[in-house]
Amino acid sequence: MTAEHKESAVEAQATATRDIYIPSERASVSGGGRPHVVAKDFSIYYGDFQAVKKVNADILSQYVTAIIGPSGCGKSTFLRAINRMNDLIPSCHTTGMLQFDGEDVYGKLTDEVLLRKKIGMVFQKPNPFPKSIFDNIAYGPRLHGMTDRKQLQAIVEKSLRKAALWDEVSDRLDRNALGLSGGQQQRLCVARTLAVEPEILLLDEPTSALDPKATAKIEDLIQELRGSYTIMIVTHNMQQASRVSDYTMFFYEGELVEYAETAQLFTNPKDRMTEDYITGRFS
Amino acid sequence: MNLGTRKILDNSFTAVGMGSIVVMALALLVVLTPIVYNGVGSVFFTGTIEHRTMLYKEFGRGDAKAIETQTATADRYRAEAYRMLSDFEQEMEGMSLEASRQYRSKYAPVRAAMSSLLGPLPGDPVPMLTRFQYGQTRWEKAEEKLHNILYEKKWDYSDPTVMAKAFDVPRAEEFAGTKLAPLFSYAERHLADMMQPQFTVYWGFFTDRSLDAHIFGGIWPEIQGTFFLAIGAMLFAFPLGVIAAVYFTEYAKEGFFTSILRSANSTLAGVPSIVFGLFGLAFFINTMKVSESKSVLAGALTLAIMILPTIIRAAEEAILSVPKTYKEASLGLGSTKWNTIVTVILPAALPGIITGGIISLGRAAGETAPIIFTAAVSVGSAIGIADVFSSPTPALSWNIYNLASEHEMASEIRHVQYGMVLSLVSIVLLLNLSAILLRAKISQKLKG
Amino acid sequence: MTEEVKTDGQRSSAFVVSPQKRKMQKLAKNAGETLLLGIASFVAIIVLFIFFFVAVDAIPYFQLRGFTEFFTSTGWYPADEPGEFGALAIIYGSAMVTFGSALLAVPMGIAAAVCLSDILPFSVRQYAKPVIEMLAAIPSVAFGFFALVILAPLLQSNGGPLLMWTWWILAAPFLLLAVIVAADLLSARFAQEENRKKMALLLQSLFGLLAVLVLYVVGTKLNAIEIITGTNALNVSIILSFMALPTIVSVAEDALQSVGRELREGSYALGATRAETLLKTVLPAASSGILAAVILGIMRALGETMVVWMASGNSSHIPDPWYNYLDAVRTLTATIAGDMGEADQVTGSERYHVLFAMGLLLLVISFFSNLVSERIVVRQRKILSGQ
Amino acid sequence: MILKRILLLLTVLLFAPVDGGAADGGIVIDGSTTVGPIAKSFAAYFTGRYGVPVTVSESGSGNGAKSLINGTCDIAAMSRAMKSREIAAGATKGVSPKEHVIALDGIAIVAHPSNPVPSITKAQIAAIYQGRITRWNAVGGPNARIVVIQRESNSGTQGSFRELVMGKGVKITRDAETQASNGAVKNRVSSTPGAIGFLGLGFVDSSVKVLGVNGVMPSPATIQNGSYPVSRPLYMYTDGEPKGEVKRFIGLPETVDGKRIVEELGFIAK
Repeated sequence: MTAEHKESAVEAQATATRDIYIPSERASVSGGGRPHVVAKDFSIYYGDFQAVKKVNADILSQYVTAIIGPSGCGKSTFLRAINRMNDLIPSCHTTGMLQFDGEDVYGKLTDEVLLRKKIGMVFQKPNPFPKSIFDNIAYGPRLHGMTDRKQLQAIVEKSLRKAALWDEVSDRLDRNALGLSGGQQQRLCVARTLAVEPEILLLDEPTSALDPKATAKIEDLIQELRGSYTIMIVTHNMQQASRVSDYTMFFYEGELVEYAETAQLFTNPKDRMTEDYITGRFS
Repeated sequence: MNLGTRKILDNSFTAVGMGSIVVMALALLVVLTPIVYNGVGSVFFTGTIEHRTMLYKEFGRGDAKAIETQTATADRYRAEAYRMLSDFEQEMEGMSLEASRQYRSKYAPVRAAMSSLLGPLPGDPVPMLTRFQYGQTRWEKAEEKLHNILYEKKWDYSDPTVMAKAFDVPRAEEFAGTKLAPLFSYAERHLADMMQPQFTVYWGFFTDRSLDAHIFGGIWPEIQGTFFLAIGAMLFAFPLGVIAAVYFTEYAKEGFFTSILRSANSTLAGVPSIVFGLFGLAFFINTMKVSESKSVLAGALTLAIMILPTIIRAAEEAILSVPKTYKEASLGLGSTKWNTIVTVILPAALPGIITGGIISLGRAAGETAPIIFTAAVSVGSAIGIADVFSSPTPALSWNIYNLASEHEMASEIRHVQYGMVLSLVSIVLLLNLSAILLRAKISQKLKG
Repeated sequence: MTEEVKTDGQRSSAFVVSPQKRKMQKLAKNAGETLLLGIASFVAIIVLFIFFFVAVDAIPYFQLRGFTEFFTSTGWYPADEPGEFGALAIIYGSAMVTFGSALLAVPMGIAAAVCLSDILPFSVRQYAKPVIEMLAAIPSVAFGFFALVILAPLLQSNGGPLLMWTWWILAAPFLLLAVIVAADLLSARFAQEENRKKMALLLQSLFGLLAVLVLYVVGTKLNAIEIITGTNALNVSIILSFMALPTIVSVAEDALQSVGRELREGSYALGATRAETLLKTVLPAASSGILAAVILGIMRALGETMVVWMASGNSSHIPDPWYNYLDAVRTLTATIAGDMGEADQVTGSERYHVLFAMGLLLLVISFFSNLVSERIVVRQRKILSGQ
Repeated sequence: MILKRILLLLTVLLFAPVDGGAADGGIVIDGSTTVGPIAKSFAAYFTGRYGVPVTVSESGSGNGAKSLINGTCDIAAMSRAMKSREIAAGATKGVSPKEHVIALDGIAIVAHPSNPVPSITKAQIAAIYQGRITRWNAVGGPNARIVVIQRESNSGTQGSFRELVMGKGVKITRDAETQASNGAVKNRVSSTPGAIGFLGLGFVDSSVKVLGVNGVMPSPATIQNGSYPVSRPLYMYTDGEPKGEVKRFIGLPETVDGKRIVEELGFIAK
């Protein structure tokens, strides 16, 4: 065992003993509040490097959970682990348990394609396909076997309406999606994700590439969708986290340092590091 | 060193660089100019009545009435020349044995030159070979032939210790005083009347079959063979290459085996083309027996493995240039990997892949060495699509070599050779140009 | 969780599938990937096959005749009984035309690459690159045709004057430059500060006279040369250098581009001229990539068939004297193309197999050159990325 | 879209039936470049007359023999007789080559027209090709280097030349330039003042000067009566007795038309 190995092992032990606040059920959103995603001693490695260290947390259904933390703290990694997007990185592997609806996400019998259908994702940079707006939205439903044009049209409209984009693009569904503005593109991506009817929406810094106006629209959209989906959003922007989320997780160097109701975390952080971070003493 | 010298050195350095580029551009120009100039001459030239007659008789093309009237006019002028010939022949009958023998040996070349200008002379049997059935079809050649009639090229062999110099002897002097003497000035004056030169645009050059080993007619069999070979090669190499590129970019895990595969790819790219020919002969024909002997199939397969690495590289580059986010988005929507590749990545990479494909197509069309032993024949008619599995084919690249260096009348049919070279070069360059344009269009699109 | 049965996609959150289905999925995935791997390995298989099939037909030759004759004798009489299969002269011919083309193409190629990457403005570069690509795309048989039908007669009828003019055009500027530099250096070294200009002028005129003399004498000598045969090593070298140029330029340009701007800016900031920056900083940094470019270009020339077959004259002898580029030579590729006619694999004679032995030789050379150039490129990438 | 249209056009062009197409039951000829013109002209005549397609490859006599033995051609055109080794090889493959003489050919010794040497002896030719004589003045000509031009080793003409002029086992000098075909030899000789070469008589034209051998100029008469020393028959070989179309083709040299084709091409009908 190398020195590095030892060190990380020691650190991992330290993490395990840390007391993590796990939010209890709350009923402010109707039907919500059950643990939708549950992490138990969940760690993620890139080769030998432990990027996320033994996270224990319940993510509650129908709520918006924000993940904040300095860059490189493992927040995106954690988010991407939930729908197994990290599978794309060959050296990436996990330990511990991550459950979704009580089933092991990394279990032997998990079909990651079905999983991703249930857990949709929107990325940092708007990434519409170089196809028409219609085809972009219809891409998912088509994948899952829908061919009927009428049904597709209905879904496209519904998704675009949900994503608050319908009014802007309803007259040019056959145009190339790359012709839309950045904010529209990002909402298109949200609509595209909604079209496959996921239960969870993972938003990976969805506004970092957008201007303030477009950002506001996306934030409004998140508010709209709250209650219908379990939403997790990674963000650099603490104001955004406090504006849109019910719960906030603070990651630092791969550890889940603090997890609490948003209001509480921002006004009365328990951990010294959290306080330092939200007051901007380091970033 | 003082600053002035350094500046001079700097400028001369720049000049050397520029000079090299200019030299390359000049090289391109120097190579292409004669090819284009002479190649165009295979289609646009001043044709004689013989050319039109040949076209009408052999290919059934042309304005029958116009040809008839022109032939009549030409025949009128020719008749006069023929009359002089026969008058002289009669005159020789009456000469002394000695004089007649002397004239006879001088007369034979005149007659030969006449018939090579005007076609078979009256009284001659119709020649079996098409090449002798017509006179000169091209005006510039007709003018050369006239020179042969008017002058005898002689070499001064008087001093055997020096290389002889050539000199022309006007035949009019040699035959002075005979009934043949007026022929020479007559031929000179009425060459145009006898040949009826006319500016000709012979598009059939590209679409006609060849006649009598390319002495007349067009180069369609070669063009078709080239297309068969190149497209055949693409049919094999393109799907394989794209799939292999997908594997390399999307599935291969970095490791010993993958690095071996990559090395193999670049090795294949560096194999000399003649070795592909050897391999094609040893493997496809002698071992696999894909066909009894040379065939389009064997040639296309050989060319396919030759262009495979180029296609793989181009496709790899194209796939790698597709933004990773597309893939993430598609997978995030619950698409399978394969589905993502087929519906998102390949369509986005398609222009790049096609660009690579087009360049490879050009390369396959232009290569000669791999098809020498596997597919090419010197003379053959255009083959049907059904014969590609068993028949060899003529092809532009091979027949350029063949006509330029093996044909018995190589220097007589330079225009055909140039026409073939121009066709091949244009096919390849047009393909490349369209690839370049396509690429430029894509990069513009990517920039927004 | 209620008693829901774990069957395919029944439950609302059913991303977990039955073991059978998972197994099938895995199997299908593996099968698919294996198929892809199979197709991708096709390339490797072909390479193996090429080596194998060429070697299988080459080895009998060495079994029958050993290695000594092939590599040391110049007697090439494959049709005789018994035949002589000395390939030394042919290997030498290949080396000679390859070297000749490299001599022309390498400096020109590197200069053009430098020009493309550092000197020309982007707008010109956009047009220059396609020109180079066009040069690369012209089929070799067209070059061969040009060499045979146009260049060879030209060399034969006007060889001397052509050589002279080329000499003047190429040598005059370089000699002039050398004169200026030499005068500058010497005067800086030996003269006092105040005399320097005078001294430089004196030296310049002195050296200048000398240079003109050299130019004239060599020029006259060249002018007097009578090229007996136009299909010779020089002709082929010139044409092959055209064909190798695009490869060298494009690979070398990539290498130069991969040297970052920082390096260049560092040098300029110290007051270096462009030439000094490029020669002393950029070119050394890109040297391994340029070496790879040179190797690839040389391979192109070595492997070319049609041009050498049509225009090298095909005499299987070592020219006399050995550096005589105006003599006809014969190369490996042309021998294979030309002699395969007698390729008598039926009786399995040496004649057939010796050609495959030549093919194997070419194959081995190209394989190792490729390996070397690949290694070089990888190393260059590592150096530049600071590992 | 434009691309699509071009592709469509190309497809139509490519598969459009041009001059009959199908080569079913056609005759495949492979072999000598010397016999090439005869084979090609016969092919054109035969196709025109009987509608049977004929393809001709000119890859050298040796290659023709090989192809016949391998069963990859119907007729091997050869400018030399088949060697015993080749016949033996054929036997192992169940092919029994049958010889047909189709014409006679003189091998003309040619030089550049500017060369004043009128005639040369067989011994001198042999000496030149062995590299023992390297300058024209040794044979009564000017003081110039002799550029020796020979044929590729697969050439039947070269085989015949060596046998007829140089004798068995005598080697041609390595300095000799090698050309792949009769046409190439003619081109080289006609453009190179110091050159000497040998050609099938059918390829000779005014661009080269024919040298007499032992004082005899090659002509149909001197070749037929045997006074010109460097002449040989030209052959076509078939596998066993020819049948059907092949038989008809092989019979061409016996016909009046066939004889005339041979003569028009400059060869000597048998």
